[in-house]
Amino acid sequence: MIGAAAVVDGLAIALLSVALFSVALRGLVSAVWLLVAQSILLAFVAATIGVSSGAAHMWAAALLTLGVRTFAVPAVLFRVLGAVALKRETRPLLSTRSALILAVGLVLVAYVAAGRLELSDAFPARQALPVSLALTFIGLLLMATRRKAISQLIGLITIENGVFLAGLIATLGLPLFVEIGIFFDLLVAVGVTAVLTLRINEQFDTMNTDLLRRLRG
Amino acid sequence: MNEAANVGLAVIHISLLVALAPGLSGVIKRMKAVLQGRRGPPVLQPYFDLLKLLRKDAVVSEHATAIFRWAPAVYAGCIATAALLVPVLWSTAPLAAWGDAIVLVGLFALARFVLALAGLDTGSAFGGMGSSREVAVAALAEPALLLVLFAVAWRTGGSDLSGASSWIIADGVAAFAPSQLLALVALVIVVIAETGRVPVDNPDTHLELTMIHEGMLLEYSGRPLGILVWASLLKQIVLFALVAALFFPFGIAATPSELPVALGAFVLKLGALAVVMSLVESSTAKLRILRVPELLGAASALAMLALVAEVVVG
Amino acid sequence: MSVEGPLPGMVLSWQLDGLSLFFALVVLSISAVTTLYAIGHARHQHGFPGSGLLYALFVVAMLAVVVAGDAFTFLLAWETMSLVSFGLVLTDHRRASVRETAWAYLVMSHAATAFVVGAFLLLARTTGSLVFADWTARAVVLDPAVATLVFGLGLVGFGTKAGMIPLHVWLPRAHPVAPAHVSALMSGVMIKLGIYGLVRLSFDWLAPGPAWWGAIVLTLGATSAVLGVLYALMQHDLKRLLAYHSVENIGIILLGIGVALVGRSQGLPAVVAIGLAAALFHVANHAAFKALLFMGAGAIDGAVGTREIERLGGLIRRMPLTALCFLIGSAAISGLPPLNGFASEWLTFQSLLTLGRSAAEPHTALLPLLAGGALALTAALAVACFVKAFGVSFLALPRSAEAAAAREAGALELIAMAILALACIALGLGAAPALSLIGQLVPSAAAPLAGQTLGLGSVGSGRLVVPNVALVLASLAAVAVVLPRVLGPVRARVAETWACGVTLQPIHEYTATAFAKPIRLMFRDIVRPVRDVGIVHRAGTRFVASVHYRSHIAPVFERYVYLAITGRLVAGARVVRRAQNGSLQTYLAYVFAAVIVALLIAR
Amino acid sequence: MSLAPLLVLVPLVAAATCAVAASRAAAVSAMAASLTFVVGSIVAFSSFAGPPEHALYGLIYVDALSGLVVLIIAVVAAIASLYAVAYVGNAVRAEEIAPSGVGWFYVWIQLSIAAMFAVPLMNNLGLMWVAIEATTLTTALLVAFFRRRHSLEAAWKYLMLGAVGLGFALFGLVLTYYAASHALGEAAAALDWDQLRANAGALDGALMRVAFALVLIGFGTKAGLAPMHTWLPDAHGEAPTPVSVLLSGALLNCALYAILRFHLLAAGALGASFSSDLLLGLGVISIVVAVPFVLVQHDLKRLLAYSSVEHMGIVALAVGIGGPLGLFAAGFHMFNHSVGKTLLFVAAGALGQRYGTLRLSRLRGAFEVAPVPALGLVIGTLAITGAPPFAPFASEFGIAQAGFAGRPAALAGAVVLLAGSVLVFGGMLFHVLSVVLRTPPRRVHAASFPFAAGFVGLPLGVLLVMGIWLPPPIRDAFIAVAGVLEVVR
Repeated sequence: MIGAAAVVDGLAIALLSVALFSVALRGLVSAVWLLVAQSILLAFVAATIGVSSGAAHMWAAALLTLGVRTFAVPAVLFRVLGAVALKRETRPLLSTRSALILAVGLVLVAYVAAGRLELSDAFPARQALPVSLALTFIGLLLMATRRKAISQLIGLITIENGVFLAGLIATLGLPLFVEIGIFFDLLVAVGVTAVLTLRINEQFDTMNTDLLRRLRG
Repeated sequence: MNEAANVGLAVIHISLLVALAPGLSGVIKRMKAVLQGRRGPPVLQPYFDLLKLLRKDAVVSEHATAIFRWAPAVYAGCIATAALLVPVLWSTAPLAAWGDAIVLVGLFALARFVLALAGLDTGSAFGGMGSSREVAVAALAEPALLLVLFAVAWRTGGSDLSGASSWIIADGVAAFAPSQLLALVALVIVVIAETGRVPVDNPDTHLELTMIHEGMLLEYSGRPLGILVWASLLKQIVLFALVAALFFPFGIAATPSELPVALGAFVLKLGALAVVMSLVESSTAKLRILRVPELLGAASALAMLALVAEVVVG
Repeated sequence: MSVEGPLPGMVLSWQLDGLSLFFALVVLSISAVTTLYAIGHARHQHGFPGSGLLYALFVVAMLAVVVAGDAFTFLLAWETMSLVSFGLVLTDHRRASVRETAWAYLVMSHAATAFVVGAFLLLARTTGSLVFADWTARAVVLDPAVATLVFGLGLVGFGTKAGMIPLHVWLPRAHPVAPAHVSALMSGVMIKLGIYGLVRLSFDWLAPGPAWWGAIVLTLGATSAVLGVLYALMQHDLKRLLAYHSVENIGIILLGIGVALVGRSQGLPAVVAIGLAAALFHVANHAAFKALLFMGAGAIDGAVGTREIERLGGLIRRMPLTALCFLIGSAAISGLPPLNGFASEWLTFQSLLTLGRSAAEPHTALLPLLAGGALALTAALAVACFVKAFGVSFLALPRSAEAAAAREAGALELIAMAILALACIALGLGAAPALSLIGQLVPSAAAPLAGQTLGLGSVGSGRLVVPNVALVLASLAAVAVVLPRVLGPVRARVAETWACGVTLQPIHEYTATAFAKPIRLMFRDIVRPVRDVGIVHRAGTRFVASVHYRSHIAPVFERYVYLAITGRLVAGARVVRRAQNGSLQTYLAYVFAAVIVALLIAR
Repeated sequence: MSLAPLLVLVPLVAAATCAVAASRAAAVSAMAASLTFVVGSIVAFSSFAGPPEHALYGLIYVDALSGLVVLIIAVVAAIASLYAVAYVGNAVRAEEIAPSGVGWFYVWIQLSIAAMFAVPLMNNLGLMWVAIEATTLTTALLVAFFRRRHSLEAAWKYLMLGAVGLGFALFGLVLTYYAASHALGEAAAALDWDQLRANAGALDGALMRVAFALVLIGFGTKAGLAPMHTWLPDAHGEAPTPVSVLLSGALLNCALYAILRFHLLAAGALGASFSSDLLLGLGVISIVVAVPFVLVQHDLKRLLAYSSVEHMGIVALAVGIGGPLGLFAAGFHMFNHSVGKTLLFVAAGALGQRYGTLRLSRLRGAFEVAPVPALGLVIGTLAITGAPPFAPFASEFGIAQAGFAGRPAALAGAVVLLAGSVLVFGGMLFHVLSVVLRTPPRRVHAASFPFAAGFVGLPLGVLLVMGIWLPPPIRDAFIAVAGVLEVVR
């Protein structure tokens, strides 16, 4: 059992570093690949917990993660990226260096906020909850500092990953049908956002959301 | 005192005041002339003028309306009623049971209202100017007058003039308290303004631009003019009687036997006031209309001071 | 009789005690007459289709306010009254100024209602119920601070509706804009409901408070009276002039209430009685002559087409009956004997004097006496104002073609005005019976009466018997006419008015501006007139082609109080609006900040 | 078998038929809406009368509070769908919507109605969250229905902020689930609302504090509470009017419903003060934030949107104040606001189509151009801003009365409520008057507005009657709602 906790902690830390890496990165395609990496790590976490606690539905969750988060969502993202000429993120609001500093700061805030919630008899992964909150904050940071619509969507999915991680480790997974509902929602959300992104690209012939600033007051 | 005696006394009261009014004006004119080193018209001259006017035909403007025609009657009625409110010979004024100081001020206001309207009625510029200035001066004189009445009323238990005078008679020496002196000076200034005496208005001139009271009468002639002039002289004597009643009521008769003494005292007081008026008139020049507010403002201030002295110092 | 209200445990109930009955009488009588006038005046006024219904609703709402038995019903009726009168004020909404005025009026009365709601809810907080009867039964035991807060809120709320300085700004803008019969009702009756509310609050619901409550009301009353009449003097639109006079008369009523308040706080029932009687009597009187004057103004507006005094003149020949009624109204409002205005002002003077004489400490005695001085100034200025209003409008030569072509008002209008004119005379001569009626209706407002004589009746205190004074006045006037006949008959010859040899032209007459000029100059520090004179010379020469003169009174309250507040509010709003700058990043930052703060709170 | 599941089923079926038979989609949608209105009313009034009922093997749970939300959604959905028929017809004629898109419009409308009905009915909190997410997704494309740049911008922000908000809400939900499973054992029932509500006391305090905070901010974003309200004026302003009606009238209440459920849990676990004070605080902030945007505004629908922010703040304030009267007034105000705001948006929509624009500066003389919507707009504004004798005044008076009788924070809240409503009254009336009066422009578009009197008269009639007298069944309904919301202080 103890070994599993260490594995989950390790995976959590890996997840966090992938997220921090995506903050530093500019390229859109590489950002999507980083998302895929996050999903795979999440699937491993689900699998590890499934092995250690023997809960059947954890396996289902792992499979679902693989199915939806690792294949379906990136597929949609790549299709959208295909339709758009420019592959690089334009200059984000914050320079990479200050973004990274802010990200680390947010991680600290997450640890402080989540640290007090000692989930005593849940899965004894000490690191996982603060990491999930950190992931959420980093996702929000990504959305707030990127100009391209797609990268804002990537930030949004990072937040979803963070919350999903919390769901996995906090309670050995939410009830299955709730889990399915959430996955379905994620998929539809990405779908709708993709449609909107394409429409924005078609209307503004760029995905730069700076043009989306006309509604004031 | 039964009903008949009351009416009798009232008749004596009003006829005495009506009779003495032109005389008082004559005396003042005469004193002014003497002070200014000239002989001046005979004291009875006002009587001759008035009787002449009352017998002459009137010339009425084509634009005049009912207001112009009825103004003299209402004006005279008001002043006469006001006259009945002020105790002159007898300790209680004839109308004391039905009205008080505030009614007196109200009656003067009604008289002024009617006369001002009559001034405007014929449409002449001088009438308009007279009315405008009359109401403007009155707007500053009335608050001072009322504050004086309040100062006296505060001491003597209420706004009843007869009650006030009999209280002061009973109180005797205190009548000359400092607050009363301030009130007296304020009241004299108000009387000067109300009767159109020199610092505020010049009663003797016919220079249209300087007249306030005369301006309103400009369009009148013949008998209506006579009534109006006599009424305004009556107003003057009523104001003098008011000053006497509020500040030197001594000598007012309490029993029928003292009536002759009261008459003598009243004439003496009129004489004294006449002297004061003629001194004031011949020693000061007429103020510009825009300076009058300072004078009347001073009167109001004095009245307020009297009130404060009266109430706070007690 | 009560109906289940919308909130749990709430009952819409009615109550009819003496005070409500008195105000209901005032509302009913005046609205009956103004309805009569409205029918007659209909040919001039192009009301929108629903205006008749709105007018009826307006009267019903006012009645409902007076008989409401609990806070909720009161507020329902109160605000419906404001809403309906807003609709009526908007009758000719073509002009932008009318819309602006109507909007300002409704927002100010809505703000006033918010203050009243605050006062009611504080009272409901301690008594636990909204029904007025509960508030009076258990004399509301509030601790002094809360009581003062309730009184303050009530004073501001009801004061705004009554048109007390400095909350009066809506009144002189809304009344002239409304059609005549509406402004007659608004000015004659609606602002009295503000007084009704204040009387209820300070004499029924609140226990006797500190003396300075009364002192504040006295000061505000005196200021409203003096400033009201001063501003009225400077106006040349007949209806704005009358509207400012409403502010003045509300000031006089507040003087009475102030005296009663001080009397109540010092435990002097006699002073409370005379103060309250004076206030209520003046409420009735003002309702009568103000409605009459507004109807007169409406008749002039209908006949001549303008309310600008400078373009009227000589109307007494063309509209004699209207002129007579307007004259009676003017004399009444100026407080001239023997009419009703004089009777209630006399009573107000007596109440001030009585308080002055019976107040405990000297300094509380001084304030009423000085207020008496202010009241005298107000009365004198009112005389000046109405000599100008009546004289310049009705007398001498017409100053414009429309004035010359004026025709007498309609029969119904004249009947309505005649009724009110007779009412002014009847209330004047019948002052004693009227006051005894008020005394029976509102026991705490039983004025000192001895048969026909008004006055305390104690030695040296003032007395007034209006009918007798009127009789003596009439008889002496007759004597003054008859006596000179002893000297033989005289004839009167008609000639032209003396104008230094020139035939009299309307241009020679004194205009309203000129008439008010001495007083404007005397009070220029308070009134602050603004004058601009433009001289146009004939091209290239020194000869004057034309002179253009325009003067107006600086809207002190509007500029320094209201526009200042609204201006800052809107400026602040513009700054805050920049927070919604359209960028998604900023919005996400707001959500982020909210999350961080929430987490910190939850730690 | 209770009728509740029908509420979700009927719109879904309608959506399917609309997708298939696009040409007659309008009629199908209108019929479906009327049907759901009838069913919704039955479900609601049965929930007010009797005890809470379960259905569909425990999936659905209807108590008085959810009954009220169901009633509101039923009413608003009916009005929106019926009005959509006329609105879309005009829009198509004005080439704002492509004829091909009409079918899809009604599909999304019915889907969003289905999702909205699901929110109050779901017993499982997780499924409730899924339903709310579904409402966001279904309405996002509707907001962007007009293919204009502004609509896209509004939709994008709506979706992004909504998703972020719901992300945090989910995080809070997970923590609640953890606390629940810790207290109730691992069973799936750990997220069932009735179980949780029953033994809320056993939930861990510290966890519930963080959970409620996250949920409040998360669902607060969806409910349009400040400072997370920034998407609301864009979305309501740019969406087609029937969508604005749905958003403002029904969707905000669903999100608020979710907050109230977690408020009851947190109150059970921590005692009432923590969550009530947070709700009260957010309510006050919303009222204060709404004022400047109402005072200075350039677009009619954005004006109404900010009024919605203010009214959501008022309901949150009312629940925060609490007490039998406060909660009664909260339910009452939720209903009043939905009815009033629906009327206003319908009127604004009708005017918008006649003038072709919603800029306040170009809307002039509406009385002459379109008298009925203009009248609806003016009287609606007077009603919604709390002028007696309309119902919102009664509910705001109730809230203020409860506030004045409550704790100091409640008193402060009530004072802000009174001051805020006066300022908003002044602001909104100023703009609406400038729209309704003045001289109309020369050229005005032709746009039909059938049964205008019905759309305007009915809601106004309801608001006027309920402002003076509450019919007993409705009064009992609000008392029942207050009962559910009752939190032992």
